[in-house]
Amino acid sequence: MNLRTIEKSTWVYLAIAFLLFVVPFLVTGRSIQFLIIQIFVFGIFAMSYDLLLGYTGIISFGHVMFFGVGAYSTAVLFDRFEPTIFTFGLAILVSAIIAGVVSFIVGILTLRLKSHFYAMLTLALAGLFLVGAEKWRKVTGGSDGFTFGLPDMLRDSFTLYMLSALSLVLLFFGLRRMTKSPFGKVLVAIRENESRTESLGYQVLHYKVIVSVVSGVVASYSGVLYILSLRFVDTSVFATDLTIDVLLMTIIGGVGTLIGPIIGASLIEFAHHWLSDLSDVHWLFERWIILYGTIFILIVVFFPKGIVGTLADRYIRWRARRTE
Amino acid sequence: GDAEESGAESGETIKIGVLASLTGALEAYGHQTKKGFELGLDYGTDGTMEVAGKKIEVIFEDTETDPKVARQKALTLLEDEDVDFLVGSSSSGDTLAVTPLAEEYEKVMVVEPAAADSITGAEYNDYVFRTARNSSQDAAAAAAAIAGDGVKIATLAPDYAFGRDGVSAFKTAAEDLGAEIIHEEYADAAATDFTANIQKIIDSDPDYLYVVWAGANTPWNQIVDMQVQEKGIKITTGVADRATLPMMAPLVGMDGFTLYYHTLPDNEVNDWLVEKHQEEYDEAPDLFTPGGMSAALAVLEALKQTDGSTDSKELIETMEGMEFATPKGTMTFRPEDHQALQEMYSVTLVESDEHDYPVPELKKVLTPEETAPPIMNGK
Amino acid sequence: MLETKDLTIQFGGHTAVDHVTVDIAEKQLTSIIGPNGAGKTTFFNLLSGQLSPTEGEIYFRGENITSMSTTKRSRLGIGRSFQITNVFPNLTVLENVRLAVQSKRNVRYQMMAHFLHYKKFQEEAYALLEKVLLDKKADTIAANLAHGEKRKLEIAMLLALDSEILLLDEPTAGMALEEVPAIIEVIEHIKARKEQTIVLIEHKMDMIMDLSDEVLVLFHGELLAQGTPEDIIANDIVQSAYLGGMYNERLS
Amino acid sequence: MDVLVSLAVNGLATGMLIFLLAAGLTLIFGLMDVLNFAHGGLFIWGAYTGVWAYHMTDSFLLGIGTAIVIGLALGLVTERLIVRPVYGSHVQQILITLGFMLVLQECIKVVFGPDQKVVSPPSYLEGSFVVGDIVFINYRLFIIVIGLVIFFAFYYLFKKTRVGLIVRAGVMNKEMIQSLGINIKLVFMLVFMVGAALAALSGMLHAAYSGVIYAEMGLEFSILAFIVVVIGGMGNFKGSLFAALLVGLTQAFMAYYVPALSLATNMLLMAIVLVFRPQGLFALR
Amino acid sequence: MSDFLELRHMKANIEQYHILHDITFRVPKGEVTVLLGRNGAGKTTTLRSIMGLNPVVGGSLTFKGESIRNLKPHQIANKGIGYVPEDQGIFYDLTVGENMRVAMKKENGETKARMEWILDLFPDLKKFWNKPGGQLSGGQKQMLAISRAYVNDNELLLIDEPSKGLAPIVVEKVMESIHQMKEQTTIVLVEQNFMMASGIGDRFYIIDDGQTVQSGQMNELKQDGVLLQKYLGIS
Ligand SMILES: Nc1ncnc2c1ncn2[C@@H]1O[C@H](COP(=O)(O)OP(=O)(O)OP(=O)(O)O)[C@@H](O)[C@H]1O
Ligand SMILES: Nc1ncnc2c1ncn2[C@@H]1O[C@H](COP(=O)(O)OP(=O)(O)OP(=O)(O)O)[C@@H](O)[C@H]1O
Ligand SMILES: [Mg+2]
Ligand SMILES: [Mg+2]
Repeated sequence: MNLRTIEKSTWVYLAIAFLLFVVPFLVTGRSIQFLIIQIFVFGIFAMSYDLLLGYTGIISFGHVMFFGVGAYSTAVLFDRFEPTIFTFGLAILVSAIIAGVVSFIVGILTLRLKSHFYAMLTLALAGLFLVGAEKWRKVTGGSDGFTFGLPDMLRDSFTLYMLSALSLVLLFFGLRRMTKSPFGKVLVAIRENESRTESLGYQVLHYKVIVSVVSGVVASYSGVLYILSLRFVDTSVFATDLTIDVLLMTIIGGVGTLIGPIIGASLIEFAHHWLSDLSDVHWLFERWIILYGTIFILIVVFFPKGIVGTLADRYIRWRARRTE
Repeated sequence: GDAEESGAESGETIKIGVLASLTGALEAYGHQTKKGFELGLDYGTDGTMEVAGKKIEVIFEDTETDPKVARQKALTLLEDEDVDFLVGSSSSGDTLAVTPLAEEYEKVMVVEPAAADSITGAEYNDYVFRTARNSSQDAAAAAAAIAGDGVKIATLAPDYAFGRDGVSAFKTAAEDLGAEIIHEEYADAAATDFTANIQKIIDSDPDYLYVVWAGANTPWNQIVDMQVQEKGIKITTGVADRATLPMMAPLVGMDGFTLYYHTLPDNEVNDWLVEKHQEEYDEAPDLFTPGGMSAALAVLEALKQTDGSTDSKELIETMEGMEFATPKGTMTFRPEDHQALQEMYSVTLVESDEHDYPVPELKKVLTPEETAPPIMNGK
Repeated sequence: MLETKDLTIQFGGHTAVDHVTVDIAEKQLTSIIGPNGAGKTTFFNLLSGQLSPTEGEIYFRGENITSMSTTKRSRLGIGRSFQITNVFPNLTVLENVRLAVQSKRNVRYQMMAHFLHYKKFQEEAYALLEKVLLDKKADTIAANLAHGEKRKLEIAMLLALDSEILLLDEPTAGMALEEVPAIIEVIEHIKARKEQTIVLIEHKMDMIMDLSDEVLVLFHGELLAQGTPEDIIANDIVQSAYLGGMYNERLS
Repeated sequence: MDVLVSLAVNGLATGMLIFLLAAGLTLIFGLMDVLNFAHGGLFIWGAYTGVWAYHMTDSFLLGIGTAIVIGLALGLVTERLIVRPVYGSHVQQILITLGFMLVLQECIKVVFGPDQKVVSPPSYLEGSFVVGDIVFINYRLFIIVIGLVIFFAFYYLFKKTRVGLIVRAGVMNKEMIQSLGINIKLVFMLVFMVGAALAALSGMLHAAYSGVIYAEMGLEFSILAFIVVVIGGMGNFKGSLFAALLVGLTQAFMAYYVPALSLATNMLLMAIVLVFRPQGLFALR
Repeated sequence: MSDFLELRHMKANIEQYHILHDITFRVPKGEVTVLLGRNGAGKTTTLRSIMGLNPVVGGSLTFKGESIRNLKPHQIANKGIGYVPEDQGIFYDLTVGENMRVAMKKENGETKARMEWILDLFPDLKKFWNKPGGQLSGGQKQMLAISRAYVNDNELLLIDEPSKGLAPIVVEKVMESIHQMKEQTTIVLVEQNFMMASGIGDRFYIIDDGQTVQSGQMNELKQDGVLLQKYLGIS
C-alpha cells in the first residue's frame, strides 16, 4: 500500500487515454471508427454495470432499461425538435433526469430484495419498458423504429469518436475515483457483508440507491451516445439481449475492476466482428457463433476472475513470490 | 465480403453491397435473398457479370438481424468497399438503420425484402427504392382475396408494429371493397396459447378470419383445434415460405394470397429462375428468392439505361417510373415513393400429389394496380 | 445509561426474551450469563437493533430508541461484536478495521477524495490491530484467518468504533488460552479508563468473576438474577442449572 | 361460463407446459442454485432429437424416449465440463452457460439444418372433442396428465428420500456434506442429469404442442422457466407448479379480458408477486 | 495397542500456501488425543487434512494401517470417521431434524437408540426439532454439530473445539458423553478449554507453526508447569 504504485497505474491509464485520442488520426475508416465508438459506448455501459455488480454485488437483469431511456430520449428529441447542439444538450439532460428518477424508484422498490429475486424483478421492469416502447407507437415507432436527423457536427464520425472517447476517459477516471473513495470502500463492504456494514453505522440502503442512480445515469448516457452513432432507434434498445451483452462484457473483463468492463467490451466487439468476417473466409466458419460461444467457455476456464481480475491476481502472486 | 468476379477484364467495376440476415433467426430469408440476387445477376447479364461494359462485383454482408451490425456493415460497404449500390435487408429494423446512410453517401439503395411501410413512407428518402412488396400491398392482396360487400371480417395479428400496420392497412383496403372489420385481435408474438384470442374471434362471429402472422410459433394448430372452421368462419392468410407450408396442412381449402410461389407466375423470367434454381440448389426457389432476383434485375436495368453511369442523380431519375421484368412479371418503381408495384397472387390452398404439404393454387393474378398501396411519404 | 422496560421478543411461539427490565450502569462492566439458548445474543440483537421487540422499550440516556435502526444506534454510540464471526471476508484485515474507523470518523459519503487521502485511518487501524495481537496479519484476507484470529479481528473492529457502549458477545470463544490474557487486558484497560460502558456475554466463569462489576443472569429469556459476581455464583439455580457439578468441584 | 371453463382448461394446459419446462430448472436453478442459461439449449436438443426419432420411427413414445436419453447424456456432458468448475459462483455460471448455450444452439443448425421443422402430435393424441359448448383439445389434456404425473413423481421422490435435503445441504456447505460421507459430486451430477432430461422431455412435448421447432426457441422459453422458478420460491416443485399454473391462467384470462395488457402479463405478474412476496410464493422455509 | 490413526511428517497446503510443515502423531484406539496450540498454529488444518478437505502434499496418513492420503472426503467419512468442524458446518436453511437426517447414514434400530441418547444429552435439540439450524443460538448450533457426528456409528471422531460457546454445564455433559463413547470410538480433539482438555484427554500433542513440537501423556502435562507456561500460557 503506497501512493507510488497507484500513481503509476494512473500514468499508464493516462497514456492509454492519450493513445485513444491519437487513433482517429491514424485509423480514418469510418466503419472501423464506428466499431471503436461502439466499444466506447459499451465500455461506458459496462462500467456502469460494474458499479452494481462488481462494487456492490448486485446482479441486475434489467440494466438495459436505463440505456433504452437514454436512447429514446435522444431519438425522440431529435425527431421532434431542430437537430442542433442545443437539442443534444437537452437530450443528455432529459435522459439523465428520467434515468435518475427511474433508477431512484427502481432502487427504492427493489433493493430490499435478495439476489435472484432482485435480478428477476429488474428483468420484469425492463420487460415492462420494452412493452411500453412497443405499445406507445406514436412516439417510439414500435419495433419498426424510426430514423432522425443530427446536427452536422455530430454527423461527423471524427467528432463523434472524440466525443465518445472523451466521455469514456472522463467517466472512467471519475468512476475510478469514486470507487477508490471512502464511499467506494463502503460499497465494497456492502458487497462483502451487508448486515455488518449496517452495524458499523452505514446506511446501506442510501448507498445502494446512490449507486443505483449513478449507474443508471451513466448507463443512460451510454444510450445517448449509442443512438447518436446509430441514428436510428427501435425497441431493441430495451431488449434483454443487451443486458446480457453488457453482463458478459463486465464478467469477461473482470468484475470490480472498471477497466475490465472496457476491455471486455473491446473483446466482445472485436471478437464478434472478426469472427463474423471469418464466415467469408471459409464455409466452415459460417457457424462462427460456435467459436464465439467457445470463447466464453475458455475465458471462464483460463480467466476465472475475468481477464483483468485474473491477471491482477497473478501479478500479485508473482510479486509475493518474488519478495518471499 | 463474398466477392464474385467474372472473367471479363474491362476497366471499371460496379460494386454492389448486399445486406442480409445470413445467421440468426431470419437466416432462411437472408439466404433466399442471396441466392435470388446471384441468380438475378446471372440472368440479367447472361452469365457475363457485365453490364454496359463494366464488371459487376457483389459483396454480401451479414447483418445478424441487429441494426447496429447492419449499420457497421453498411459503413464497411460504403467506406471501405466504396460500393455503388446497397441492397437489403431482411428485417425492417436493419434496413431503417441503413437508409439514412444511403442518403448521406448518396448511393442508391434497393430495399429487399423488408416490408415495413415506413421505409417508403414516413422514413422515405430519395435514394431508397423498394423491390419488395410492402405491408400495405400484402393487405391489399388479402383484401382482394376475400373482401366484398357486407363481408364481416375479424383479424388476428401479432401485437407489434408488423401486425398492427398489417391490420390497419388491411382494414383500409377491405373497407374500400365494402367489407366490415368487426373485430381486431392482437396476440403476443411469442405466445404459446391463442385460445383466448380465438375464443373472442369466435364470439364475434365473422364470415372470415384474416390472420397476419410471421415468425415460428403459428396459431394454425389451435385454430383448427378450436374448430373455428366448423363454426362457419373461413380462414384467410398470406402463404409464406415453404418451411411454413406443412404447418398449414389443416387449412387446406383456404382462400388466401401470396407474394410468390414458384408455380404461380407465368413468365419467362420465372421459368428460368425455377429451372436454374432447381439445377443449382436441387430445389425450387422460395418466397424471397424472386425478390433477390428482382433487386438484381432492377439494378441491372437501371445501369443499362444510364449506360453504366453510377451517378446517383442520374440513376434516381432513371429509376423513377422504371419498368423492369422480374420473376413476378413487370414491376414499376412508382415515382412518388419508389415503391415497386407488382403482381400479387390470390390463391387457394390445395393438397398436393408431389409434396406431403399443401400448396397454393392460383385463383387469380392480382395486377400491380389492384394492389397498389397508398402513397405514404407525403408526396 | 441503557435501560430496557419489559423487553420481549417472540419467534413464532417461542419467547426468546421475556419481559426483561434492566438498567445497565454507566462506565461499568456488566456481564450476562445464562444457559445456551437463554436469550443472551437475542438480547444483544434487541439492544443493537438487529431485531425489533414484540413488546417493551429500550432507552439510551433517557431517549427511547426502540424503533431506531441499527445504523442510527451504531452512530449514537452502541457498538457490538458478534458471536458468530461476522467480518468482511474478502477484504484484508486492515481494510476491515479501517472501515470501522472510517465510520467512527464520520466519513461516509465522500466520493471525490481518494481513500489514501485519509492516511490517519490506516494508522489508527493498524494501532488497533497491534492491540489485539493481529498486526502481523494486517494484509491477510480476513477469510483466511484461523478462527481465533477472526475473533480478535472482531474485537478490533468493535474497538475502532470507539462507541460509548461495547456489547461483547463471547469475545474469547475459541481463542487460544495463552492469548486470552491479552484480550482480558484490553478489556481491563478500557474499564480502567472509565470512559466506556461494557456489556459482556461469556461462558468463561473465571473471566466473569475477574472482570464484572455486575452480573445479569438470563434463564429461558427471563432475568433470573442480578448482582455482584460473588452473589451470582452463590445462587443455587445458577449453580445447578448453569455451572453444573464440575464447577462446584473446582470451587471447593 | 363456457368461456370461463374453456379459458381455464387451456390456461391450465399452458401452465402445465410451462411447469414441465420449469421442472428441470427447479432442480438445476432452484435446488442446485446454478444459473443455467444453457437450459434452453437442453430444451431444443430434446425437441430436435426427439422429433427426429419420432419422424424416423413414427413412434411418439420412442421420440420421447430419445429426448430423455439425449437429455441425460447432454446433462452429463454439461455438468462435467461446463458447470462443475463453477458451482457457487453465479458470475462465472452466467458466462460459461451462456457460451455453451450459443454452442448448443448453433450446433442444432449444423446437425439439423437452420430451417424450422414442423411436428404434429401422433394421431391418437390429435384433434379435439366438444362437451356442451366447450372444446377440449386432446393433446392439451395429455400435457395436463403428464405434468401431473411428473409433479407427483418428483414431489413424492423428494418427500420420501433424502435427495432434496442432500442437494440443498450440499449447496449450502459442500465440505460438510462430504464429511458426512456423501459423494456430493455424484449427487449433483445425477440431479443435473435428471434436470436436463426434464428439459429435453419438455422440449419434445412442447414441439408437438406448438407444431413447430426452431433453434432460437430455447432462449425464449427458458426465460419463462426462470420466471416460474423464481416466483414459485426457488427449488420446490409445489411452488413451480403453482407459479406455472398461475402464469398460464393469467395469460389466458388477461388475453381475453384485458388484451391491452396481455403483452406485459408475465412481467407484470412477476413484478407484482415479487413486490408483495419478495421471497416468492412458496419459499422453502 | 496398535496405532489406529497415524500421521507421519504430514505436510499440507491451503491453496498455494504451505500451512502444515511436519505433523507427526499417533492415535491409539480407544484413547482421547488432544491437539493444543496457539491460534493459527494449524490445529484445524490438521483435522481438515485428515478428512481430505485440504490437499496433503507430503508425508503419510494412515487409518487402521491403510493409507487414506489420496482418498476423497466422502470416502474417508465412509471409513467410519466423523468430523465436527470448527465453524459447526450447520446447514442453515435445514431444520434441526433435517440436519440430523442428512447426517444419518442409515436409519435402523441402532441409530434410533443413538438418537434417543443424543436428545437426552441435548434436550434443546428436541425442543427446536423443526426450527431452521440457522436460527439456533450459538451454543445450540454447537450441540447440533456434535450430535450430527454422534448419530453414526463412527470409529474415529475428529472434534474441533467442542466446548466453544457452551455453558459450563453442557461442557460437562459433552465430556461425559465422550467418556461414554470411548469404548467404541477413538477421539481426536482440538480444545482450548484446558479444564475440558485435561479432564478427558489421555494424550496430547502441541502444534506450533504447522509442526508438532511436543507430546506426552495428559497427566504429565498437568504437572509440567514449564511446558504449560511455554506453550499454553498457563501458570
Ligand atoms: N486460505 C488461506 N490462505 C492463507 N493462509 C491461510 C488460509 N487458511 C488458513 N490460513 C492460515 O493457516 C494457519 C493455520 O490455521 P488453522 O485454522 O489450522 O489454525 P488453528 O490452529 O486451528 O487456529 P485456531 O485456534 O485459531 O482455530 C493460520 O495462520 C491461517 O492464517
Ligand atoms: N432469528 C431467530 N428466529 C427464531 N428463533 C431464534 C432466532 N434467534 C434466536 N432464536 C431462538 O431464541 C433462543 C435464544 O437464542 P440466543 O441466541 O439469544 O441464545 P444465547 O443465550 O445467546 O445462547 P448461546 O449461549 O448458546 O449463544 C434460542 O432458543 C434460539 O433458538
Ligand atoms: Mg449467544
Ligand atoms: Mg482452529
